Amino acid sequence: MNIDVIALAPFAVLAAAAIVAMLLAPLGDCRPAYIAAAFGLVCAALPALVRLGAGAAVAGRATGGFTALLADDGLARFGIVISCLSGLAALAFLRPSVRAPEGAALVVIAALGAATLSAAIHAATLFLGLEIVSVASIALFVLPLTRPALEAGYKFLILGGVGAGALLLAFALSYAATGRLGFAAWSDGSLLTALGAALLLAGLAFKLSLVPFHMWAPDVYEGAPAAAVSIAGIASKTAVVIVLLRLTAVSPPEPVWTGGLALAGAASILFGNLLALRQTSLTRMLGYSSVAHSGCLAVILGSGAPIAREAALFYLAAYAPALLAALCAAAAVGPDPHLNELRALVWRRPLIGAVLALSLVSLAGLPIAAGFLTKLYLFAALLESHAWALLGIAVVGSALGFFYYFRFLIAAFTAEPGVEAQDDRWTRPAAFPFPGRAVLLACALLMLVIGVYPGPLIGVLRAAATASR
Amino acid sequence: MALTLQILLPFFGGLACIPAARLGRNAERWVALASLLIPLMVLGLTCLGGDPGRWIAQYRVAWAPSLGIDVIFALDGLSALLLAVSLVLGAVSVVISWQVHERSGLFHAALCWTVAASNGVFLSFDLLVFAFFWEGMLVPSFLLIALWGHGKREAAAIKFLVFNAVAGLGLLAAVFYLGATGRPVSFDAFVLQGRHLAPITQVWLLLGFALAFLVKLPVPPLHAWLPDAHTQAPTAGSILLAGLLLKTGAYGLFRFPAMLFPNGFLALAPYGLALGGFGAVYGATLACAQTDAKRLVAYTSVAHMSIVLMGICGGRHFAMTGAAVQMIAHAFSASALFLLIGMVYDRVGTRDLRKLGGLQQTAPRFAAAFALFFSAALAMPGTANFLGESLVITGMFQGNWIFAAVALVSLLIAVVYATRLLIAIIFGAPGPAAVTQDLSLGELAPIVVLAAGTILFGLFPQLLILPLATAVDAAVASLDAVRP
Amino acid sequence: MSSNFWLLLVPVPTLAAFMTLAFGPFWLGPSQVRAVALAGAWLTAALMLAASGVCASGTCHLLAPVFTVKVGTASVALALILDPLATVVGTTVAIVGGFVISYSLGYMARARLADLRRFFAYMNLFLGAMLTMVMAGDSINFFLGWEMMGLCSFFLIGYNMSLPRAFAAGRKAFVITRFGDVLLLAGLLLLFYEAGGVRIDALVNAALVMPPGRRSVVAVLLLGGALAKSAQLPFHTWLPVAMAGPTPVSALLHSATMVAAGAFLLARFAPLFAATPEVLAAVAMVGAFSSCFGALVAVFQTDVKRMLAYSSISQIGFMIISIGVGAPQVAIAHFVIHAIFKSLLFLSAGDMAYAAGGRTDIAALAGSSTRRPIAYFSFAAGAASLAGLPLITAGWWSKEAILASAVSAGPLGEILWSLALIAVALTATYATRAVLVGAGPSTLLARPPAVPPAGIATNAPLVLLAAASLAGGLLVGPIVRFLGAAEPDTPAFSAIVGAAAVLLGVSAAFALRRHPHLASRIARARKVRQGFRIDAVYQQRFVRPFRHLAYWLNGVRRGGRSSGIVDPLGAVPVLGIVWLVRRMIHWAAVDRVDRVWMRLAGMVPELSSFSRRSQTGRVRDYALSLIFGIAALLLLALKSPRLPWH
Amino acid sequence: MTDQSLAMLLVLATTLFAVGLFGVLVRRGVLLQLIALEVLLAGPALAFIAAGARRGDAQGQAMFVILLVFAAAEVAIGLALYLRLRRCADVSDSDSVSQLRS
Amino acid sequence: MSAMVAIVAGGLAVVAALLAVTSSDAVRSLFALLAALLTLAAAFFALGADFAGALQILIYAGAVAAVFVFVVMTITNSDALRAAEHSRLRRVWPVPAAVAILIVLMVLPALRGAKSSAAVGAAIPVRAVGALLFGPWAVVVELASFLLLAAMLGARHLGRRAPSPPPNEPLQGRDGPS
Repeated sequence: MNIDVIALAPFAVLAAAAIVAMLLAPLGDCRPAYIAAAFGLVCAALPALVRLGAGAAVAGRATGGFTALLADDGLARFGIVISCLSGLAALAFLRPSVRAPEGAALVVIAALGAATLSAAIHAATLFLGLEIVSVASIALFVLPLTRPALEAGYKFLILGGVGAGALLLAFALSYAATGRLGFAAWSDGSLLTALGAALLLAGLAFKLSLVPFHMWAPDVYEGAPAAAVSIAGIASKTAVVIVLLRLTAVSPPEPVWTGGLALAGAASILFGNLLALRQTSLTRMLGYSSVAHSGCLAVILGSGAPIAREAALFYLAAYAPALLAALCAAAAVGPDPHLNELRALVWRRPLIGAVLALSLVSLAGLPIAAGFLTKLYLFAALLESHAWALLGIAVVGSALGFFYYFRFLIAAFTAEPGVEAQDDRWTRPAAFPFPGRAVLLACALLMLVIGVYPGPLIGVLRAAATASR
Repeated sequence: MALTLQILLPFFGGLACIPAARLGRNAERWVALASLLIPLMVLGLTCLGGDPGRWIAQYRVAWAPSLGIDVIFALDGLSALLLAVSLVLGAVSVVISWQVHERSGLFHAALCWTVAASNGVFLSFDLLVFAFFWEGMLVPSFLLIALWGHGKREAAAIKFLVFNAVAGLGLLAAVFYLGATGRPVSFDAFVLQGRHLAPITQVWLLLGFALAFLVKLPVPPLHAWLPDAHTQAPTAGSILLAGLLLKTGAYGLFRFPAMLFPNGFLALAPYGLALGGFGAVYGATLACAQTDAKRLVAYTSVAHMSIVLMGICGGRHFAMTGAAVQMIAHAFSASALFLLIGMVYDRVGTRDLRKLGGLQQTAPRFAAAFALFFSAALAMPGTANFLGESLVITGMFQGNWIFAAVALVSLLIAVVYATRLLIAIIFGAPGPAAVTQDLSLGELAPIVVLAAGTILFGLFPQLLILPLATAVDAAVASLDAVRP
Repeated sequence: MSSNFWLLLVPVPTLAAFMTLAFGPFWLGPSQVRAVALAGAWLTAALMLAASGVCASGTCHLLAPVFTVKVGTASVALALILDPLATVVGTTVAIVGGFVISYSLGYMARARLADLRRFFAYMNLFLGAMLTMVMAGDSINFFLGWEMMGLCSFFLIGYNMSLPRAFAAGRKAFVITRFGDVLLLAGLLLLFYEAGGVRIDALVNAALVMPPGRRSVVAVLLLGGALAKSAQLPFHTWLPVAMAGPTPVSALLHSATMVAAGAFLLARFAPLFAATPEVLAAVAMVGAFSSCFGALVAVFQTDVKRMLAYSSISQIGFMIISIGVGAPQVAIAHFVIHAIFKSLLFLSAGDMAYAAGGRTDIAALAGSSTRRPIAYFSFAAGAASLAGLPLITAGWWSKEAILASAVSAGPLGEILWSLALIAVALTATYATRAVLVGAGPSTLLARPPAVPPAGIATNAPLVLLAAASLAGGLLVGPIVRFLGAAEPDTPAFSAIVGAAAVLLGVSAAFALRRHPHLASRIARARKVRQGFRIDAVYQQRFVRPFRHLAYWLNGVRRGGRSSGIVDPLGAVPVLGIVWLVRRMIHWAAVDRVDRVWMRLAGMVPELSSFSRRSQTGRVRDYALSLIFGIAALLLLALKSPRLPWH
Repeated sequence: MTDQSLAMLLVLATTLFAVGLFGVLVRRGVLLQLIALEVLLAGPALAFIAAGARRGDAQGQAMFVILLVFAAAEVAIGLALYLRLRRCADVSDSDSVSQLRS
Repeated sequence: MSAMVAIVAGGLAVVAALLAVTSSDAVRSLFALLAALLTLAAAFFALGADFAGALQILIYAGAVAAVFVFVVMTITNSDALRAAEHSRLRRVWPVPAAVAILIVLMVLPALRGAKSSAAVGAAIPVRAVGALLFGPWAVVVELASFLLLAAMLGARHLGRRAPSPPPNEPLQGRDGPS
């Protein structure tokens, strides 16, 4: 019983926080709503964080019986923590960009969805979690009510609808074949199930923005507010990866999963990096790079190496702060910062510029920053499964990555000849509020700590990866 | 602990430089100097108090035990000498860039970080940590070139970065295959030394390692990044490039292949010899045709490092000792030349050999310094370079005479470019860009340090050869163990 | 005093050199510079004399180890030795050096301070280097001295900063000698590798037990070094142009001491050569040909310094001959005598030329007997010794010894002997010719600017050297004996024929003077005068191709036109990467993908021109790709193939 | 009901799904695209009900309920978005909602 | 027997759906959609899923379609728009049609295996559904409510009469083709 209560606590807290934030929203000043939401997110994250490494709850000792729907294990807790933290970060730099009282509640709901998704072991919870995240993030995308934001939201809506349809059809088929809706249903080798598996993978790959389901990513990254993007790009991605981990853990896994993941991942690495090569908009570049990184995650999952689970979790944990920092910096600079707006950023706004530079280094996968170890894990997984073709593609991809990441890095450091003279005149920007700066600092710290001393994190993640059903 | 200090102090010192720059009064320079010189003293004490065995000092702590990664630092004569060189050169480059004022905080931070990372390379024996520092070297030196360089610096910096980073991927992949496929998973070089692999596997892994090392060395045809990087980099950057980064490549090539893949080493050594011999002649020939002094010196270091490669691939006592000696010697002479040319450039704003001239009349001390280090570059006896090259050549006699001949040819071409540059810079009537002001005593100090290194080691070879003996013996022994 | 005081011989001149450079603690004015230079030179000479006294009195094989270091199995033991050979050569070098430096005090009277410093620094440094080489007990010290001499000569030839010809000459000299040095280094290192040590005696012993094939390789390598250094036949081209340097430099380096170092090298390693007769024969032949060649070309010279340069070539040829016939002691004796009279000739010729307004062509010497009697007569004495006038000159005795050792050396010896005789005759000719010109009335059109009379610093060395070059003949015997060989008994007929050859040469000179048309024909024979244009051939064959190669590699075709690609080899990977990336971007981002999709989506042209990217921004296309993905995955599931990487 | 009829119904369900996809692809007006989405979602609904009936299991209908909720949510936010687009950018044509591209 | 009815109704639903997605007039396609939903409801009843059928009629055909109707009423559907839709349909139909048919065809082989003609399964009483939904699936229902909540918030925000920024606000600072 008590296990169940503790396990359910995050969801309950998030739900309550969402309600409270919604009720506080109509007040003229939206600060209380944000505070409530932040408080709720923290409270939800704590229990999961505490029990991250703890063992999985045994099935069957269920009172509410929800253990058939929601798992309470390391993966779930990891997902909950990540989604709550990313939600917190999103709250921190959502407010300056858009003044919408609903923002707080929506962020919390999105976090709730992500948490559900990462704990889901049943069709119903999976679908609901996924769609809660999607709908909430659509609502977040359109918060600024500008043309690009609306466009991004619209695209995500239509495509997400198609994806959801595919997902539902997938479950319907497997249900028809086996009569079960739990993940265990995917273990029987019937052809109907295989087709269902394909459709399911399509629906998940859409959320993971893998080629060829990636088209929405760059547009959304460019059009939507960075905070909303951070929800869609980190929380939901983490949760979907966890779902995929659970699915691939089902024995025997559908071959289409590993194979399809590997293929789509390889395609994403190539296309993502290639399309990112010549982008001049920071956010759009990040969109493509996120496609590429999802590709890396997908090939890790598809490689089926023993180390894959741990590798994927570490990849997520190390990739999240980098992307978060980059998005936060983008939000700080402007709605849609371009290469020439980033000129000499390090000198004009040292904190933002430095953290942006660090995050770029991390995304490129060079040492000191955590990205180095993610690259290492990627190679490890591919080497362990002797996937030479994938390894080659990964190497090519990271080689391409150096180009565009360092293009932006140089821009952030070097000034146009004329610029530095009038420095102090055009560098009195609207002061970036404290929470945002806190997020930047925290992300930088995380990147450095994970990059320099990953031991503890790896230990916890390994425990979490093994302590899953 | 003394070993971790070699890395941590420069790193955090560099970090401290950034806020220190706000204080003014050259605070950041003093901070940088301190964070480079204190480790030097500590290193000296460690070496004096160290045990005379294979390793002067060792340090081991778990880093990511679940991945099988430990931090393993070990110090022997070779590492100690290279550490000392890197710290000294770092201090020198701090001193000589006293007039760098734009963003000097970050500048000194980048200097210190480069030194810290290369120290890490020289110390680590856990291959992953080694790779970590290896890649970590890139970013600060990239910044040095890209931010404080001259001319087309961004292109040069990107070229430098892409070349080395991509080559680094080869290292990473090889390290991973080596560590992660064996059981138990471990990247400890001493453990991996024990595992024996099929010769063909060794060859492949060695190729992965060698890619990274040869690009960093650099040896033709992988040297394209070097001339641009050297030419565009600021003086301090060139010094660190020539003095540290190139040496990291040589060090890696010296240390790990013989230790981990003796069979693969013996299989590939002939090709390495051929590559090195070719590079020695090629680089020297190209140096003869340059008109930009810095570019000329850059090509000479291509030639000299190729000779180091020959020495390493020689794989016997003389050759490897020579290679090690040549590393140290070249670190001094090449960086001194870059320093001098940088001073000329600061004075007259050009490095064009056709515009310079007449130094001997207007600035005799300058001229004498040039003469000294050029006699070093062409391996005059009495300089450490002579020691290194002649030992390498002797080692070639031990192996294949052809390569001895090739090395001698490059030695011969050396005199052509050396005389060319000497005549262009210090002979003749003062050219359109004449250096009017001779070296001040303050400028003389770093040059004296470097000259002391060159001459001292040249006149008293035992200062170099005795410390290097342990490392050389270990490498040669592990090769002889498998040599038919 | 300690018996190792002679170790000071190396540091003393070197220290003097660094002091004259006026670095660091001591800042010297002109007079101090002169004083330091003179002190350094003569202190060296005094030490050397003392050392030779020690050596002559007692046992003469002093050895002072410097230090020892082990490399792997070998042990590098550096040491200085003082044996008869070192004593004789060292004494000569030190004393001649002292004379030349004191002469150049006057010669350099009007030089700028900086030039003064440079000049004396390099001169003293040269003395130090040469003594290091002479007293080297090991190959490393030997090579150290050897190379430092080369460096000094490079700087001294290029001393005159307003004379690009001088730099070119210095560079030429340095490069050619360096070629020899590289061969020498190869030989020494090979010996080092064989012997596992660097002591010269150890090296020689190792060479004696070597397999003969390898031994002769070593011998040839050493020979190459020696020939290049002492400007013997294939490598001689650098010496005449090296005369662009100041006269004292030519006197000390390029005639008396450094050039003859090759002979010293061969003498040092004499046992090694003795063990390789075929190489020894080659040595002898090279020497003979060089002596004839040098003498012949010298006859045709119109410039006194170039004449003396070619004469050095031929004189050193004599030394090489006697080494080749296995009498190195005689060669060293001739080395001493030659050092004396050749430095004398240069110094006096320099003084005369100075008086003639700095013109060094022989014609300008006319009238020197009146302008500069002391210089002229000492020149005459030196020339007589060079020509080897019988009995009364030192040159005669040493040359006779050489001829004797040649003629007593078997069938090859006769050939050498006859060649040497030709050389002797020609030598007498050009020597006498120069003297006769000097005696004649001045032919200078413009009266030369009045120059200060030569001071004591100039004249004393001339007089002393002149005396030595006349009376020095008495030294030959003792030196040969001191070096531990029996004095060769001169066969009477060879002595007579030699004297006859000399007289023939002298009379030929007189004949030339009497028949001006002969002299004018000689003056017109430009090809011979330029040493048969051998260096032009080198320029054509080696220098120009190399330069073209280097410039081509650097992207400059011949004629200075730029061919696009610099550093081809380095460019290969770069171009490859760039090409690859460009292709990838092209393939991914541009029309093609886009057009495919347009066609798939049934677009019509006006819409396909609407957008050029794969991200058309239209939901419809996104959905289409999404649905294609679904279809593809379904197909995959239907087939569910085993993928290659599993 | 028999397996054949279940298969038949599943085919029909897939057909509805496919028809919905077709609609999303060929429609131009945003509104019509939303309608097509509804059609698309009707397919899985039928499949769930049929499968539930075949198994005699209530989960099928439960899933249908969830689907229904999702459809409602989709319609609500979709129509609101559509109206907003028309109000601020005056577009009802999906092709002209393509400022973000390349 | 009842299965036959369901199949026929499903077929009708497919036809209506085709009409809905092909007719170029919003109103007409909306009514076609309505028809499809209602026929589906009939199919549900025939399959014995009364609860589902009822929800289908009430919520789908009732609420959702009604909302659609309101929106459709707000737009002035001009002939030009209709013509555009129509021409567009004529232009682009082949490829999407092909893909759709392909997907259907790919599902077919999976169903060939169904042989047993034994009638199994039974009508599910509403009680069972309720027991499930408010028993073990309580969590799901709660979450579903949050799904609706999110949608509601979003719609509320979109519908707000905030001063909307000018249409086609330029994306500033795009330099060169990206």
